[in-house]
Amino acid sequence: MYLITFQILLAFTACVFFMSKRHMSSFGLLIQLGLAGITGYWSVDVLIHGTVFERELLINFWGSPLEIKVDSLSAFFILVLNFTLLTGAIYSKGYLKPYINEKNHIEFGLHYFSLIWLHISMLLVCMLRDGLAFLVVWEMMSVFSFLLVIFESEKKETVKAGINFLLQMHIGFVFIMAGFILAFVQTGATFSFDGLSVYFEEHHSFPLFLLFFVGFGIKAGFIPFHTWLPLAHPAAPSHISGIMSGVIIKMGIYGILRVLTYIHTDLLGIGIFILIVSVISGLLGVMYAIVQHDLKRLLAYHSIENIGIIGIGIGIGLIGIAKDIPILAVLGFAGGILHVLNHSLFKSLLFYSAGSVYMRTHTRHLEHLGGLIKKMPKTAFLFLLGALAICGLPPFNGFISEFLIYSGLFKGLQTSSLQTNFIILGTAIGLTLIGGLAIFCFTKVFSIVFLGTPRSGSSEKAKEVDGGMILPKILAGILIVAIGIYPVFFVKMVGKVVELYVSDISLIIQSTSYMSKISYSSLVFILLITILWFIRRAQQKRVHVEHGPTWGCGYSGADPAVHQYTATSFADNYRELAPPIIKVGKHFESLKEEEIFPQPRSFKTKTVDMIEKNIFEKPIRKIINWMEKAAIFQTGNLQHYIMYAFMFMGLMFWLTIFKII
Amino acid sequence: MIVAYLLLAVVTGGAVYCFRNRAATLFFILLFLVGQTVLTVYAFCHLNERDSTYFTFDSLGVILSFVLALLSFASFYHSYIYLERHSDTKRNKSFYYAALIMLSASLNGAYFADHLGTLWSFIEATTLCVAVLIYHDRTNHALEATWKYVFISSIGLAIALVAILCISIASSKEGVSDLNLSSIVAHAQGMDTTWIKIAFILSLAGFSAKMGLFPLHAICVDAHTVAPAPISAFISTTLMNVGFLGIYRMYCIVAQTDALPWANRVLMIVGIISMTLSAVQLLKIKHFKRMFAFSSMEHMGIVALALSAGGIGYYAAILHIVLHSFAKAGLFYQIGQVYSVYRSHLIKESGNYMKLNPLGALVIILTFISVTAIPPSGLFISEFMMFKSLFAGEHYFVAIVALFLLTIILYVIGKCLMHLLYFKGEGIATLKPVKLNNLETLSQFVLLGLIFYLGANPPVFFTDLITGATAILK
Amino acid sequence: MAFLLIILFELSLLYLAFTERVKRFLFILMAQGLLLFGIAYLHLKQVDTLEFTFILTETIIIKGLLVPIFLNRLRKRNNFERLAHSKFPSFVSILAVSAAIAFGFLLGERMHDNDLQSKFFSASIAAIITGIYFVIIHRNILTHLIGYLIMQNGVFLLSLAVGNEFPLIVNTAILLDIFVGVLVLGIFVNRIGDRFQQMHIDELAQLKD
Amino acid sequence: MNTLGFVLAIVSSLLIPGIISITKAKMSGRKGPGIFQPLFDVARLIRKGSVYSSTTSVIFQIGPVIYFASIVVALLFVPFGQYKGLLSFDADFVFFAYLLGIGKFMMIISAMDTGSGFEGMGANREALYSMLVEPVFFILMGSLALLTHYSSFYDLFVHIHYDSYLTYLVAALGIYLLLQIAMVENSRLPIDDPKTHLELTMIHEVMVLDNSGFDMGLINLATGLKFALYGGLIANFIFPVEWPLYAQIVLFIMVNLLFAVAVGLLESFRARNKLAKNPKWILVLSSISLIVFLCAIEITQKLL
Repeated sequence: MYLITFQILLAFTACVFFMSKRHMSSFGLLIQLGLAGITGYWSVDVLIHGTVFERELLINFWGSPLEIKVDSLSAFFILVLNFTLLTGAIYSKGYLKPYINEKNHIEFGLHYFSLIWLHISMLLVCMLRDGLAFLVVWEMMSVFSFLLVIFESEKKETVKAGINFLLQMHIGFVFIMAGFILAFVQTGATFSFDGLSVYFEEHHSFPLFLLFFVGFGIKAGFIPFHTWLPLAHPAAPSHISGIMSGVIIKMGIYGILRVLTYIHTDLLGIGIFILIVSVISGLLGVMYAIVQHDLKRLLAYHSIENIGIIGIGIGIGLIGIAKDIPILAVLGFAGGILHVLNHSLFKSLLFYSAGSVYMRTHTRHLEHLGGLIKKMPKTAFLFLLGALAICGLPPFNGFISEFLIYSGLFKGLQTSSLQTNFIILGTAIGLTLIGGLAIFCFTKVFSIVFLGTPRSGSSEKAKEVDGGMILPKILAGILIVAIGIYPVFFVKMVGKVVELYVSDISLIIQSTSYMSKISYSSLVFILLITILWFIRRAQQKRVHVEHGPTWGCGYSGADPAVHQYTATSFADNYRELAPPIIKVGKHFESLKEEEIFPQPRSFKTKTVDMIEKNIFEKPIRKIINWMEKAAIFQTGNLQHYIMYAFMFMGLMFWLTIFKII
Repeated sequence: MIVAYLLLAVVTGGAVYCFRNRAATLFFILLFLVGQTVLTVYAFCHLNERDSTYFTFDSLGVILSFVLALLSFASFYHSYIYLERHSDTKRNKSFYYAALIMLSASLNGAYFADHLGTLWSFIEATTLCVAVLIYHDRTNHALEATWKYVFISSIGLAIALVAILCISIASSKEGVSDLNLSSIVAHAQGMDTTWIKIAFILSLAGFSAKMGLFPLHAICVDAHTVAPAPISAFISTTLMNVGFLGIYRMYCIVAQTDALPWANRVLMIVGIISMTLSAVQLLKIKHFKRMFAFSSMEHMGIVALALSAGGIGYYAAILHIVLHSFAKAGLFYQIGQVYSVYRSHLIKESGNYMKLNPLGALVIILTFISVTAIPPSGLFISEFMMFKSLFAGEHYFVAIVALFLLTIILYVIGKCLMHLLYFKGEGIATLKPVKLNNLETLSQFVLLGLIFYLGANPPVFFTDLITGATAILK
Repeated sequence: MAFLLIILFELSLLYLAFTERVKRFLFILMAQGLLLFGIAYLHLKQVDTLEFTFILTETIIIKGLLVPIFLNRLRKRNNFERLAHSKFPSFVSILAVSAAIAFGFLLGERMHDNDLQSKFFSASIAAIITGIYFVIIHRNILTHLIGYLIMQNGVFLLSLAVGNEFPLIVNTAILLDIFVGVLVLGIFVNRIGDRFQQMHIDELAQLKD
Repeated sequence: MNTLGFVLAIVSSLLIPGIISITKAKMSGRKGPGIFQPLFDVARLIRKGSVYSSTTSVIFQIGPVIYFASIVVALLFVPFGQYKGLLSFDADFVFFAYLLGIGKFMMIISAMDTGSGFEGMGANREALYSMLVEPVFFILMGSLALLTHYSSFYDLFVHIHYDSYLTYLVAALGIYLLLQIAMVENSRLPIDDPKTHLELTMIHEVMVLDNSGFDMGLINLATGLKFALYGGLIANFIFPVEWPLYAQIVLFIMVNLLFAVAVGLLESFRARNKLAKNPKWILVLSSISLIVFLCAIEITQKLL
């Protein structure tokens, strides 16, 4: 019954092209709701009963019907992605309103068609186990997100970023494909995920895992495969950035987790490897984020950071399994997997808010924003909520997952060997630094964008977005607070997923006891704040309250918009500490000697991602240049063409005679 | 049957040339198309039966003839639109149609030819027919390209004829006096591999002119550049397929002997060089049709690699040939529309196609996905099979190089097509949207739909045909 | 006797290498047609009217008469007398053609085969190589056409050498194809001559990247 | 009994600022204010009206409240001898640290809310230094966890067994580090001198330039609470578990007194760091904490 509805919904998707532009979003939302409802039902069922849901779709693929299989890992990811995609779809209606007149029917239809199919392909990614079908839907997901990213195609950078995105996704895809094929060729088992288990039982796991890790890691955005994120996220429309950061990159995590379920050897090496990559991703991600001036680009770098945190959880978990320290394993995996959910919530919230800001001010440049809390109070508070959550501060959800990882780390310290101790210590330092830097970064972003005085006319004229765009943020916000205050339920849910890796799940039950204590503490905190606030209100009513200009140390002549601290100066003292990885290019015209009265000048800074520059840009540019130089064979001269044939035949004869081939 | 068909072609071709009014032209063309379809269906119903002494309805022939039948409809339709749009003289039009009919007929003749000599002469006939079509626009470039195409094709085919003679030397020693493919293949096992090897290299070099493969790839590219769009579609699909057929027939002979691993290595070299050259040239590309011509060359390289990989690669090669035909045809028809918008094929003079012709832009996106073999396009399935067999044969290095080149090609094609779709520069802004016939675009959608359909869930008769065509290699 | 004719054939190839007048080329094409007739006639095992007529048409009428006459008209129409100075001096060409002949001879010896007429074989290899060499060194399209025809003569010799005859109808088809091919090419030579005033290959190098 | 520690901490928090100022006055030869003077100040502030900058929003008003609340709740985690804190669970120190974090977050943005260049400077420095000092605390706690095989404040302190010289070293370094963390967190010497009156070089004081009235009162109270917080932690380091309750109470008061005097002495005799040197100075603390960690590894004999 559900299955048939599912397929009917698939069949209806193309109708979106025949809708009027105004109704496309509602129609798309309807279909997505249907899809989410059905798959959500399956997933909840799986999570509650701990069973595995298996069905055959009526769609044939190469002669045999497609099989879908939902286990707890798939179920968890399906729930996460359903939520984010639905909020994204709701948000899109308001966000795309200004484009209705600009874009033609096909462009709009293509966008919504891609959105629906992005949803479908992601659902299928989570549900399919057959290798070829998985590869197909995996790349379909990339293609549809590519089509979504290039929506604002008037801008040259958007299209460029889109191509970059598609290309990198394709490279990742190639790695995954190579991984599958290698496993298949060397074992002769079925060409599917289950076939991998045969390979991993018989061979060293690490090399093949590395292939998969690179493939999925490009999607997830681990450093050094992160270069597409800071380009694609600002380019995409905001609901897509939210979805992309919220769930698309999580599909990479899903892939890694899925592959890990089949690996039972070499786990220590893999764990340490993931851990190191993740700590680096987390640290560098947030370090790059601080110096960005583009709001969405900054958030994109934060996604890298959070992927790092998720990876830390997974890495810790793996080390726990390998070293047989169940508490480490359970808490690590639980923290990592819960952070997947958490990050999808607060990151989509942040992107939606950033989108609202962009929609009303038409700029993403931090130095042109300011004072928006008075113009767009709802957006501002929701952004603040997301900011607090992403910094991992209690009583919000980000804290819960980081707390799980921390407590795993400290428990692990007690029971493990010297080597693991140092790894754990390094991770802990990394994690605390990430936390601190995140606070640094988000205090900067929030205060520059929303507080103080507007820095440009466009932010002065901004006004609040309408309810349709607030609603998805509120939905995400509710979950953020819910997880923060009542984590027990969610940790239990994650526990079902962790069961795939660690059979002894009693520890997760244990941890729920202090999860409830966290709830108490958070409630005490909130209660105290409320009480204080009311005391304060009462006091304020009694006393005389005045308003005046900000204290300028006795000088009140300065223009408040100019006198403020800027994003650049906020990051300046930090930037001095990290020169080797963050290079800031300064562009300005120096003062000439004969200039007695200097002309007005501009000064521009641009941060350079040194990893991207040195590891990718330079070598690729070299290869391309070299290849372009080699393009001399199409000379236009007929005689040359005949020569090719002659030389070819000669060469082949020569090679054959001397038995080289 | 085939003789009847060829006679029909000659009659209708002659009639189209003689009676130049619209109704008569339409009638004879339709008559021919129906006859051609009947032939394909007839061939499918009489699979593996001999016909008219020199022909056999073998599986590969039927597949390619099926592709041809389908694409002829599309090509005649698009040619009609093309000629109307460019308001050519009646004489040129009738000449064009007659040549197209003869080309289709000789292609079908080549597809079903069972005798090496017949195969050769039909392939040579295609060269002569297509010369008229390439030269249709009568510009200096057209002249140059036609000259090069005809001349180098002739040289290539002369080399191929030498190859056939070498086969005949080898086969006569085994007591096979006729040059019937089936009997040669049946007796090939004992043949002298020296002659077979020489024949293979020569035929590879010779037929490469037709298939658009290294070493004689250059002329196909030039021909694409100047030919009318429907003809480019035809050249890069059915005509390339005939080159593939020639090489495949030779390969079938080699495959029976001990020289098979050697032949695979040769094919692999050819495939990789083709892909490399196309990738390298693509980086400097300025012209849409040349871009797709090089892309065709790349695909032929993939086909060669797939053949060389063996095993499931054989299947992949034939599937790839078929799907590539649909993708390229759709693409070139669409490029015809693009040309009618910009009056230019240069990449830098294009842009904002999404606004100017939204439906066409959708086709462009779909073809982009198909041509670069991104799933869910069927071409991905065939490339995937190729890689599977490459890995199975432990040709890791070749596979990695191929993957690298494919990525570069994806990048270049993506970049150029996105420029076409979205670039907004000076000169582009002044262009007005062009009203185009939706039916024209629809036919392209049908072709593209076929790619996705055949890639995801091919009907049983289709897979059976491909398996039948590769059965000889097992 | 056949041997003598083959020697003459190879000599004609050598002559091609150092002559510079287009008329001479055509003359040699004509002569080669006659020589081929002689060789083919001597090669025939039993004289059959049908086959004899076929060989007669193929060699004397087409190769020996129609094609050279056709080319001659082309030459006159396009005012084409002498070859443009080639990058390769004629002594290089002589060496190359001699080398081709020697190579053909060695190959014929090496491929020593009962069913194969090794002398025919070596001459045909020499002709094919010379033909292609001719195309590569000369920069004029009419000469290219001549090179192609020489190559075709080589292929014809080779088919004699093989001894494994094609069926007549197939043979006719092949012949027809080549003949029409030459006609088509000739027509295009004319067009090129009209369009570009001279038939230099450099005019035909616009299509490139 | 658990509330006892909390009450004592509150009491000492009220007194510590007074003791510090008395110590500093005595050292500089002044008579100095009474020990309750800071309390009187707060009481006066709380009764007074406020002036708000028209640039500010509600963030500016709620910031100090949350800041204050976070510190009070953090205080609930501090154990008292063999008695747990009011709130205690595994890895509660993570909650503790992040709770302080949210307080700081709010203070920083409320400073930025004024749109003042000076307050921006303070906020930015505060954010940087607290980010840098965070690892010190975590490494210290990690070492204790390694040493005791437990991971809540209560268990960590209860289960330290002073059985080797290295343990004493750990304790001494730990106390030193907590002292310094307290200085950094409160923006006291050598990071910042609350007495300076040049806005360009101040940290904490410049952040609260615009606060007045009730909010200012809360902030001042919070400073004392923060000292008490770390004072309490230091006291826990020293507590012998087996002592009777009254002795522990006395000890607690003594330790807090000493802590306040020590801060006073430090502030009297030390010059403040050059501003640009601060990050390096904090990094030195991190390396000291690493030494603690190494000691802990040595004690647990994992090196063998």
